Amino acid sequence: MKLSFKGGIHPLRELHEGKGKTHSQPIRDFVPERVCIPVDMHIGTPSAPCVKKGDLVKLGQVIATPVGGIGIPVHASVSGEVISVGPRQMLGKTASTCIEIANDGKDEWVELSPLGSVDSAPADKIVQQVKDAGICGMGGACFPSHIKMMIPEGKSVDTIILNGAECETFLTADHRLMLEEPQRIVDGLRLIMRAMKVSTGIIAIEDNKKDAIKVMQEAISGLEGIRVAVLKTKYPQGGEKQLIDAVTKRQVPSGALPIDAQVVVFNVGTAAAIADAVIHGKPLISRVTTVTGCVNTPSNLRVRIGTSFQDAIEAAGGFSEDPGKIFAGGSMTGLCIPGTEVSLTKANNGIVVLNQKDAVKKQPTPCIRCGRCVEACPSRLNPQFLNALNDLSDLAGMKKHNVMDCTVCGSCSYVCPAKIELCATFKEAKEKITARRV
Amino acid sequence: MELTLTNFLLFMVNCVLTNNFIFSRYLGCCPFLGVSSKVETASGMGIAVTFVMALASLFTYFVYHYVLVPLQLAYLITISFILVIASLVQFVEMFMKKSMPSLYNALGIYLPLITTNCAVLGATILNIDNSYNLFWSVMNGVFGAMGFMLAIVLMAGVRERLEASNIPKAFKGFPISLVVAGLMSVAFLGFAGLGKM
Amino acid sequence: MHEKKLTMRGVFVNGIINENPIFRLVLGICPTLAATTSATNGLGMGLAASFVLLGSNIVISLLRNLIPDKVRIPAFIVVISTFVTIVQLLMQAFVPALYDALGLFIPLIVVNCIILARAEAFASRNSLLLSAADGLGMGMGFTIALIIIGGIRELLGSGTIFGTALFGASFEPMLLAVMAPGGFLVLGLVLGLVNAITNRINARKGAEV
Amino acid sequence: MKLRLSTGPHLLNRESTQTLMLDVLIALVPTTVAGIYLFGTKAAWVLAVAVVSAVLCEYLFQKLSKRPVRVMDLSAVVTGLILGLNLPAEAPLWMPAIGSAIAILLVKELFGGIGQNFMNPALLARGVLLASWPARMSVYYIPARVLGVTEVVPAGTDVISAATPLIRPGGYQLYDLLMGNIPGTIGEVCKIAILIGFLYMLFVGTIRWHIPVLFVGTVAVMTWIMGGDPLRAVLSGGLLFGAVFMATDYVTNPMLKVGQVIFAIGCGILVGVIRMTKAYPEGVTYAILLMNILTPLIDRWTSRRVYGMVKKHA
Repeated sequence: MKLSFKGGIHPLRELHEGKGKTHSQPIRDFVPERVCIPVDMHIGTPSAPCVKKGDLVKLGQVIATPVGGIGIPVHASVSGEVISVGPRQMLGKTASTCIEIANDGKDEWVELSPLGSVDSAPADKIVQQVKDAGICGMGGACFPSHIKMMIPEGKSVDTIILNGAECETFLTADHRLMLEEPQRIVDGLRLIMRAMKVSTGIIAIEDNKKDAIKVMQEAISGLEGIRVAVLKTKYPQGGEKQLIDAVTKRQVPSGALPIDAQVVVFNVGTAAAIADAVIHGKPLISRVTTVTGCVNTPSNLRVRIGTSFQDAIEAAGGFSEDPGKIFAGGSMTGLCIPGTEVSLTKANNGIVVLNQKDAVKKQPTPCIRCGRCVEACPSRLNPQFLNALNDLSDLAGMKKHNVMDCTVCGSCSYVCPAKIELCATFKEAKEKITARRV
Repeated sequence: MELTLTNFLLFMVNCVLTNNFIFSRYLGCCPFLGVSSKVETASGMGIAVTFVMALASLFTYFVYHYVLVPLQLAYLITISFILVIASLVQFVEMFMKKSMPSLYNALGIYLPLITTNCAVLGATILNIDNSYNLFWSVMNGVFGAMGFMLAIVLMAGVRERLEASNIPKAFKGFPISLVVAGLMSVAFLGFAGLGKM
Repeated sequence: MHEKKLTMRGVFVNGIINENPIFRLVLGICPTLAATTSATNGLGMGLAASFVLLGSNIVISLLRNLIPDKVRIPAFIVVISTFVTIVQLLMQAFVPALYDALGLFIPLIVVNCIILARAEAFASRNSLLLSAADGLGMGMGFTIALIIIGGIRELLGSGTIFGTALFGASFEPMLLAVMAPGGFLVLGLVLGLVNAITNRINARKGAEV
Repeated sequence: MKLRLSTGPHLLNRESTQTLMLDVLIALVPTTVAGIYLFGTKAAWVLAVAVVSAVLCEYLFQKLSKRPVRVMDLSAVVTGLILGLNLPAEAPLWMPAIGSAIAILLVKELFGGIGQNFMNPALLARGVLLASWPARMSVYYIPARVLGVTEVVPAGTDVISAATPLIRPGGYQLYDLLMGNIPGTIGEVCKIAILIGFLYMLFVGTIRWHIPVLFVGTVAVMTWIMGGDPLRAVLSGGLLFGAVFMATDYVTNPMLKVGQVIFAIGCGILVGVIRMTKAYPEGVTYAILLMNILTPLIDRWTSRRVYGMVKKHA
């Protein structure tokens, strides 16, 4: 039986979730002439640059050191000369400090310090190694992975889930990674399990990726405690809360973290990066990202961190139509970019280009109470009612009716026949409630 | 009227639904329109009216049959009943304040409004007009008030939903409430055949 | 208007137009709904209520300095119900058909909010003549409103006005208008229209100023 | 290069209010065609007047009150058509016109237009017509033509009125009940056509099965308990039409599934009770209207467990 959760939608069903163009495109390596690496790619305090203009850096060299408890370092993703260190407008609300490096094309690695093989690496050193490799959640959350791997006092974890659901539209990066490099993923999972002393590992994959399910099942054969869970193709199956619900039938308590359901979830890409860090000592300098939409050759690219959107789009053949909107990530939750000079970060799993026509905002019409949003909401809220409360500016009422449990997945907005921007409304309301402490 | 289960049920359906105080008899419209903007307050009002109406039916029965009739003062029914109701409301208010403060806090604010609720005086006069005995008088009070409560709570439910509606300016407030009451009353025509099977 | 000295004429007209108890103050809904199945019923109820208004306003105005503040509401109610009883007896004697048609709602004039409201807001604070003018004005305003609504309902629901048929035999009256829902709907729509007209007049006045 | 910025989702479902209404209209096609076939051109006129006046009323109101004109969302067409299908074919043409005006102006636009009405406009209009002109509304006419082979003699051009099959149960064959060779309103008689519409709406996802199935099921069970013939109770009168096309009106039924279940069962019980008393030939109109009134309270008093409302694990 396919595992699932209550609610959810099947977005872009008629377009095969937008994945058709890239799901059979093998991963291609792409190395740009120049990278521009922001130091605030992870959640937490931005790292402090430790190089200056004119410095020569090697591939994998630390160029910014962690600040604060949950910080992680940033590494050079190419070898070459530092051209500039300074603020630039990236995806965030304010400008980010970025380190720009001109690629000398040599790809000369710094000295690497691997910990050992999957079975021989000392378990107590894995977490530190993950931290030093600058690994953060690569599914989009950017939460530093070593923090997730440290179980706080009084909590326990019995299951690790690797998130290979890739429920977001258009994205096929994780799909290709699972198909082409299953061993890295399985190694990463085993290392995480060893480091956290957890005996159950589950790789969760949506059933629209039958080939990946087969490959992963082969890769884990003979390994004890690890299995593949087949999920129903449904958005937001890969949302952490929904994933935990579908796989373990447990729910993350409202306002709490997955660890309160005794589960920790990692993206499959993160697991692969962890394997590289521990086994080969390599820090996180590249990732697989899907470049699709209105580009000439939609591709799955392995890009260096800090590659500009412009370069990545050109690597995918350039624009095929006049672009109207470009976002990082899938069409449900992707973040719009103001211009193509921004850089790909560790969490960028895709670039989607929409043409002018698709970018046009749909004019909202009055709500007809059709209940589509209620059916779709994976958090089991009543978006229609919350929106009515919002129209009355009743923030306290919205909070009372659990708007804070909204995961901003966008399902309600997607299905709304009246084209009401429910999700954006709730996002705003949540921010206001947090800011004003309603 | 004989007291049988069928009669009792029919009487109840008749009072609550078929001859609903608001939708069919037009009794108690002022509080119905005035105190129906929120479901909580509407149900508070409904409970308070039920309480007073039951007591009023009881007391006026005695006043009429044991005071007015023997003294041949039946024409003073209006003046005496309204005084009974006014003092009853006053008394209930004092009693509640003393012995049931929590209930008083919930319902207290509605009590003064009940004196001028024509449903209460209406019910007591109807009891006399229909020559109900003591039991049916009290039942008429209780079920009539429950019909009132049903109407006012339904009304409040709809009005809460209308709060954010884009109603033409001239119709906001009383006019739209009256239209809502009218539309509800159309639906209540569906009960017309009930209660007299 | 508030700074102006109250005149009898002003007070009288005020009750009919500016503070029409039904159209502007929206008081006394129950009798308005119940007594407007025909223009005649509306007229009857209007006159009965006017009589009580006039009488109670006069008496309360006369007694206004004698009634202690604490018991003023019960006192008002006693005065009002006395007049209601008088009306009841008079109608029973002289217009029994109308009395039967209005039924329960004649004694219920006691709890008609207009009367108590005028006693409290006007008669207990003003001189005899002004109070009488107020009672008459309010009574007339009430009566006119009732006739208008009763007229509309009668016209729609029976095709007649004051019992005279206005349309040919082929007219099929809309029964709903004289049934319970018709009262609510007609009153609601008339109120909305009055509001719309008033808004427009006010807007025009505002534009001129 | 000018790029548009917004929060997600960036691509939306193709479904819009207009496409939903269009699907309802498509689902009404079999019923409309069957009605016109059975009752002849008179029925076509009634439907046409109902639809045109509904659209006209909406357009004029929105124009005159300087609101955005939304007739293109087709909701007025749906309301007009459903109202027309709820009338007897012999209704004088002023009836669909007045009915549509009541439905659109009084029930819908006065409350702020589409989505704001708390009662089903077409149904309320039918309720008003039923109360105002009972003689015209509760006499039904035998179809002018019949569908398929049957013993029923079509009325032809001469109008013959008859009681509904509800009042004279057992008077008609099952086949005739299904095909619509029975007296009734334009839209309610042909059950096959209604079922085709129902299946279409289920298939394209316009509605879910809960409300119609539970509504009809409750009536069947109630009839069975009271010793009647459930199948005939279901196939007689306007039950199927009401359950499929009117109880499912999004605007006036509850938001949550649990609420919709309560709504549907409530409708069924009320129909059973009203039919039992025989005060009206048909209880469906009033039953749905009464549940419409109750809907805000049902919405208020039903809830579902929000994700994460669980005890924290140790």
